[in-house]
This record gives sequence, structure tokens and C-alpha cells, in this order.
Amino acid sequence: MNTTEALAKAETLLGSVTVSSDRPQENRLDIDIKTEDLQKSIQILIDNEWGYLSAIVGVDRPDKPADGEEITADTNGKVEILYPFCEGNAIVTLRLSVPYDNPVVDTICTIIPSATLYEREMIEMYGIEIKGTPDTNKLLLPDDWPEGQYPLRKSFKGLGQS
Amino acid sequence: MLQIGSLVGNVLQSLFKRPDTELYPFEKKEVPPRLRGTLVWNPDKCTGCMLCVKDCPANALELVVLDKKNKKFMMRYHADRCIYCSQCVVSCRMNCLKMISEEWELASAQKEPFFVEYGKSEEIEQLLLEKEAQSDAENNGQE
Amino acid sequence: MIKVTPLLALLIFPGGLFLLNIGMFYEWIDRKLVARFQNRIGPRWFQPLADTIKLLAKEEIIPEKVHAGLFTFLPVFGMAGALASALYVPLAGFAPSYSFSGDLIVVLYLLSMMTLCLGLAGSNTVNRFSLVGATRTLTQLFSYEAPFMLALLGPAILTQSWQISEINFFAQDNIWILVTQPIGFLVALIGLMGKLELPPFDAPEAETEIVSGALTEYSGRGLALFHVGKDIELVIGLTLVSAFYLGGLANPLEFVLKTLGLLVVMALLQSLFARLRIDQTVGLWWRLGALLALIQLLVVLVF
Amino acid sequence: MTTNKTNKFTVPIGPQHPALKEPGHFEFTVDGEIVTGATARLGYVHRGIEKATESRNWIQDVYILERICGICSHVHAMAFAQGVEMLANVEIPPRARAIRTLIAELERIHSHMLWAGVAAHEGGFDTLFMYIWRDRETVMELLEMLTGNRVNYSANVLGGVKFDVQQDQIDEIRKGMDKLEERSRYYLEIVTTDETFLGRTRSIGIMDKKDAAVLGAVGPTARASGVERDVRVDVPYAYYPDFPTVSITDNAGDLEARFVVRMKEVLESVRLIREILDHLPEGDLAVRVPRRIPEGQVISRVEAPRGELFYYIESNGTDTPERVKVRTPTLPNWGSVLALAVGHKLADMPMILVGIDPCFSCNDRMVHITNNKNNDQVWSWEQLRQYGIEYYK
Repeated sequence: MNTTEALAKAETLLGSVTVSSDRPQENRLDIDIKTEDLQKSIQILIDNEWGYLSAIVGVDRPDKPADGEEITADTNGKVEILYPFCEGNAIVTLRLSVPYDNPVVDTICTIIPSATLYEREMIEMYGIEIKGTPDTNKLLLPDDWPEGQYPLRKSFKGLGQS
Repeated sequence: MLQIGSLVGNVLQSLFKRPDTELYPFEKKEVPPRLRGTLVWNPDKCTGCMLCVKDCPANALELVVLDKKNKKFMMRYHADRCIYCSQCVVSCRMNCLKMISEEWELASAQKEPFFVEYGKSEEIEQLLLEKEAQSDAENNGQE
Repeated sequence: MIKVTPLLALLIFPGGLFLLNIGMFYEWIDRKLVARFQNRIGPRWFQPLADTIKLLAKEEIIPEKVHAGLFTFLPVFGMAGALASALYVPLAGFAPSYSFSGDLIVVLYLLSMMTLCLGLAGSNTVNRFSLVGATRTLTQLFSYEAPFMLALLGPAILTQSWQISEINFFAQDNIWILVTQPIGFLVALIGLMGKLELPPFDAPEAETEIVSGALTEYSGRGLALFHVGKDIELVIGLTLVSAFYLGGLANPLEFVLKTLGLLVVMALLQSLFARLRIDQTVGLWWRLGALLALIQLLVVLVF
Repeated sequence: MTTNKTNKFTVPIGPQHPALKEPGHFEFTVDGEIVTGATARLGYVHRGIEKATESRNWIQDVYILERICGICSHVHAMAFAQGVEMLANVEIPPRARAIRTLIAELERIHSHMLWAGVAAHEGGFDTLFMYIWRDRETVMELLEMLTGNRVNYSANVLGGVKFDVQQDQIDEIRKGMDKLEERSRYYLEIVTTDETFLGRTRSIGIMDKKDAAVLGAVGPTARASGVERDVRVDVPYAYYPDFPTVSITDNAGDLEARFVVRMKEVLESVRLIREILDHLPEGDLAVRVPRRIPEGQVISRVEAPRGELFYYIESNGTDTPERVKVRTPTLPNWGSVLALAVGHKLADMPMILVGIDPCFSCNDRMVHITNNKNNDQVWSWEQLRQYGIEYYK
């Protein structure tokens, strides 16, 4: 299966959940999905043995503040979560966004058990609530890390500073 | 084929070989010519473009402008922060910077040796005099 | 042969001072040899002595939730056992200070006391590594003890005596027992390695698994005593095996040559193998070691 | 001693433990010597590198990312540089590609030999450990000769490499390769024939092909289970399109297979290095890369010694990146190991943990302390001393 075929196959497989899609690089296909379709789309990829989950990437997207203002903890925004799957050279990225005020996604540990480490990282770094994830203990941050401080959000400038 | 103690040949040979251990502080090996040691700055060609300062990942360099028109600069090098990546050497278009391989045993119990000032001696002296005058003035002001 | 007076025997020779020094010296030789086999330099000659002095000078920390009395006295008991056994063996080629028929059994039990003390010391603390280490120490004790004893039984049966000095004389007068009972010699030597917890039988103190095994919580004086006790056991074990199997020990020169020869073989064996898991150790001893020792014994009995 | 309701015994490994060369915490519930459960706690060497990249410019980031790991530093810098070059639409000269690949392969040899030594030590085979590490010095010295440093080579710049390879150095490398090839063959023979060592590796920690594929194992760990996952083969980058490598697999999936795969990969790297040296292209070492990188996002993957290294780089058009996500090979391999630990003997756990060649500093990357003075978690030497005096009074 070469790259083009693999991407074409993924495109047809995920047709039912695709909201929109684009091709940022030759070997990549980014598919926007709805938050509630996450488990379904991952199930499709696993059932058809299309690649493996390479990582879970979070990207913080705070709303653009007015000119001259800095991003603070009160700034609204959303967190984009990417689930890149790799099959040979081809990469399919499932993309969804959750707003700060309701940062909830379903767990994918029921389908891929080893994703628990990635999910724990998302919980700590972005404050995402992952529904049904088996382990919510701290993975990387100290146990006495303050609540509500999420290091990889843009508004985080270091503990004790905002 | 399975065997027990298959290392025996090498083990017996080792008994009659010189140990491979290097007695480092007593016996020193030759350092390779590309070894990145202390950074040395040559003030003659510097144009003050500040690229080295901008690109330094460890903020180990400070370039003090003494006289911009006559291209007189002084460099403060914080050896304790330096990670010896030699990016500054690559960034410098005038080839003023060099990492020498002669001086590399830099460990020290004090902090002072890690702060190095480069520049032409007369310029530094001039600057130091100015500094002294300034601090004197401040002291006088306080009194 | 010279007989030494009892008090002297206990304090200076062959017990006490002499034994401590020669124990540490043999430890150094062992470490140095292993290092050279591994193409390293190894420690300098005073390293074991320096370690011991340093440990003795250090504070002994008694951890919480242990029986303090046991914790303090177990190393003493272990070392006392090892020192006491020195009185019955032909150390340095001299006749043993004390000797009676059946002293072989006493020496074997005195030597096991050290291991028992180690096991108790480990289970006395609440440290998990100590506990696992203690379990392993005792498990290993039960696995090598029987074959080791059977292996030393061979020469005893040949001599028809349980007295170490008599076996020593018998060995001197006859052809080396190593020639007639090679299997017994092998089992005895490897049994000695098991007793001293040397690789590949170092599962009870495997540092990558359980830190330091039963000794994890020990520091300062207790640790020093256990270490020195083990060194003494090394010397006594080597003396026994060479007295029995290598044609006896008649004078100091023979003692030095024969025990050091054995030590070289032991160091070689130490550096050749990967560590055995505790279940593998037990399996090896009961499936192979005990069987071989029994066969050897049968051969001795039949002929 | 912690005993819970079911009278299970928990054995902690770490954060400080002789089996772990870096801090990490694992808890094994054991029943006798048999493991019945395993959990992990990482983060003891988290340094905030992902966050730190967002406040530094692209050039500085090369070095900060290089310091994610000491053993595979070159591939980190290479993955990042490669991603940035893709974003900036810059084609680097062939000689630079060849030298990058050369150093990456030397580094692979160094990493695999380091692992083999450590794994031998975990198995209590110290002689093998000493020998392997002695011979590893050869490749360390070659790297030092080429780049001037034994670790953190800093050979990459955005747009190429810093160091050229000269003829006398090529000869040196060839000599070193001959020695390494001979020794690796010898070690390969030892680990597949020595009975006592096989007792610790054969049929231990088996991961079958299906598990490895679903749990997302990468690198030699996956390949030892028969899963052909090698970025160098799947997505040839740098100089691999010109000189393809062979993906080495083994079907056994046990610790022995992981030894075999890694040792054979050393031999394959030796072959590749020789081939690259034979056909070293002429030309420049680097091209200019703009200080401001155009907007966009890119995924850059390279094969680190431990497996697939994944970089997600996003630029917002300024001279600092918007987001750099690093997924190191150890992280997916942890998942697979923890899932498979159950049912093994406690004595085998260190070897199984080490079997994937874990790199803790690779998967920990956070927490930065910004203000030393007002933070009681940072103590000066004087404060520490004072505390010690008070404590023992």
C-alpha cells in the first residue's frame, strides 16, 4: 500500500465522520471530527488496521486578545487535540477542539490501552477532562502541583506568576 | 550451540592485557582538535551585529557597546552558563569567535573564574575607570 | 607441627587479628582478579581495610520498627561464628588450636551461622528489599547446604573420621583427593561460592533488583562486621576445600599456594556467568548439585 | 511494608534504584515472586522543554531540544531541524544530509552498545557489561573526533551541519568500524549461546506481534516482536533515500530477540556507514534558513535508536515556534511494557524494564522554576548545610 492509496483508503473509511479535511503536507491528511465522534473514528481505524496511534498532541488556541493586552488566565479559548495515526509514510490526523469552559473528551483507552500515558499528559498539561480514562494520577507533574495550573496553556507563565 | 562460560577466551586474555582503564587526572589523553573548550573573542573584526548574543541558547554572552561609531565593543562571557554548542561561532559572520581545544578542564569550586571579560585592554581599563568614577559618585551621593 | 596456646589462638592467631587481616587480603585478591578478568584496574591493596575502617568510624543508623537488640547483635553473632570456626581448621598450615572427633560438623554449622544471621537481620527490618533479600538468602541456604555437606563428606568417609585434622593428615599422606573425587571437589567449590553469595549465586544481594538484599538497612559498624565476617568465611572455606581436596595443608607455603590457586579459579568462575535467578539457583542445586554429590558419595562408598 | 486488603505485597522500583540509571517510579504488586500488577510514575526529570521552546527563537531551540536526551541527542536536533527546513521550504545540500545520517548511525551504534551493556548488568553479567562498554569507547571517540564532543554533539544547524568530514577522519572511522564489526559479531554470538545468560533472556518478557502492533510499540522493541516499523525504511529521510537500510526483525519477541535485533542493527549501521563514506557527496555544508519561519505546521519523524521519534512543529510566522510537541520512543514502549509485566517474576522485572531501552529524560520534559528567591523548593548550598546541622543537632 503506497502513501497515496493509504490516504485515499483512510479518506473513504472516515468519510462518515469527516467534518472537513485538508492536506498540509503531501503525505498527510488532517480530518476535523466532532468531539462525540472520537471513539467511533478511532474504532474505524483500528478495525481496519490502518496504522497506529503515534501520539496525542495538544495545541492551545486562546482567543486573540485585544491589541496591547496579554493573554491571561481569564482569556477564553479552546484546546485543539490531534490524534496522529501513522501507516508507513502516510499520516492521518484526527483533529478536534474543546473549549476551556467544557474541556471534555471521551477516553480512547478502551480501544488502545497504551494511550493512558498520553491521556494523563493531556489532563495535566492542558486541563482536559477525559471521560472514562482508567488512571488519573499525576504522571509528570509533582503531586502537590496546584489545581487549575496547566503548564502548556499559553496563559501559564510559571508558578506564582500570571 | 549452547555453551557455558563462552566468554572464557576473552576473560583469560584480559588477565594478561593492560587494563583499559584511563587514570584520568594522572594520565591525560590527547584531546581531538575539534574539541569545544573555552570561547575566545577577537575584538578586531567585531561589527556588533549581536547575532551571537541573540542565538546563544544559554544567554552566556553579553556584548557591551563602548563606542558604536568606532566599533569598540567588549564581551562578557559567562562560562558557567555556556553549553559549548558553538552556535555563536557559526553565527558570527566575521569569524571573531573561536572555541579553543587547549583549555577544557574548566571545573572550579569558585564562581569567579567563570566570568570572563574580553576586549582590548586599554578599552577595558578605560571602562573600569569610568565605572569606578561612577560608583565613587554614587557613594559620595549616599554620604 | 606447632600448637598454639588457647588465648593467643583466640585473639591473635589463628582467630582474631590474623584472620581479619588475611580475610581482607583475600577479598582484595578476589576483587583485583575479577577486575583484571574484566580488563579493569581494580582496587588498591588497602581498599578493603580502608572500607572497613571507614564503616567502623561511621554512625550506625538503627531504622524504625526493628528490634534494636537483634539489629545490633546479629552482626556480632555472625562474625563470632565465623571466628570460632577458625579454631578447628588447619589455618596457615598449622594444626588447629582445638580438635575433637566430629569437629567437621561443628565447623559446618558455625559457618552457616553467618548466613542465618544475615537472613534474620534481613527479616528483622521492615524494608521490602531486605525482606526479599532475607527470603532469598535463606532459600539459597537450603539449596546449597546439603550438596556442600555431601561433598565434604566424601573425604571424611575415605578417612573414616569426622575430625578435620585427621582428614588433613590423611590427605597429606595420600594422592590428592581431587584426582579420585573430581565431582565432589567441583560441588564443594561451587557450594562455597553459593555460601559466600558470589556471582552467579548473588541473587540474595542482586543490586539491580533488591539494592543490597538483607543488608540494605545496615550501615556503619553492623555493615562492617558482616563484610569482615564474609571475608573470614572466604578464608575458612578455602582452607577447608584445599585441606580436603588438594592434598592437605602441611605448612604456610602450601596454604598460601593452594588457597590462592583456588581463589583464582573462583574469581574466574565469578566473571564468567550471568546471575542466576533464585529459582534457577535452587533448581541447579537440587537437580544437579545434590545428584552429583550423591553419585560421588556412592562411588566412594562402593570402592 | 505496604499490605493492602488482599494481602498483596508492593515492591517499589525507584525513583532511586540501582536498576534504573535515571529516576522513574514503578510499583509492582507481587504475590511471592510473581508480579500481579504494575503502575508507573514519571516526571522526575521533567524540565519544561516543550514550554521553553515557545519562548526561544528557532536557532536556540535546536540546542534546547538536543538536550532532551544525552544518548540520542543528535536525532532530536535532526528531527527538529528537518521539520523547520520543511516549514521554511529549504532544501539542504546532499553533503549535509550525508553527514547528518553518518552521525545518526554512529549514534545508533553508541546507543545500542550502551543498552546492551546495561542490560547485561541487569542480568548480573558484569564481565559482558565491562567489555561492551570498553568497546563502545571506540565509537564515542569517533564522535568526539568528528564533532568535538562525546555527547550533545551539536552537529546540526538549521539548514545543514556544522562539521565537515575530512579524509583522515574517514580513515579513522573505517578503522573503528572494522573493530566494532568484529566485536559486535562476537557479542551477538555470546548473547545467543551463553547458557547462563540465556536463562535470563530467552522466553522472558514475550510480546507477540499483535500486542506490539496494537499497543503501538516502536523501534527495536516492536521489531523484536516481528512488527516491521522503521521510519528509515518507511519514510526515508536525510540520506536514507540514496542508501536504503534494511529493517531487521525477529519473531521471538523475548528479551533475547531484543538483544539480537539491536546487535544486528549495529552491524547494519556499520555497513551503512561504510557505504556513506564510500559515496560522500561533495558540496556545501549548510544553506541559509530565514530567521522568521513561515506560518504552518509540520510533522517530522525520524528513527531514533529507541524507535520512532515524533515531532509536531507549528509556526506562527515569527521567530519563535507556536508549539513544539515531542513524542519520544520510550513513551509508547512504556505502555506496552506495563501492560505485559503481569505474570512475570520479580527478578525479571529490571531486565524487562530495561529491555525497551527506556530513557527517562526523554519522556519527561516539564516544570520550570523561574524565581529562585521566593520559592522554598529551591535551596542554596548554605541553606542545605544549615538544615543538615539543625537536623543532626
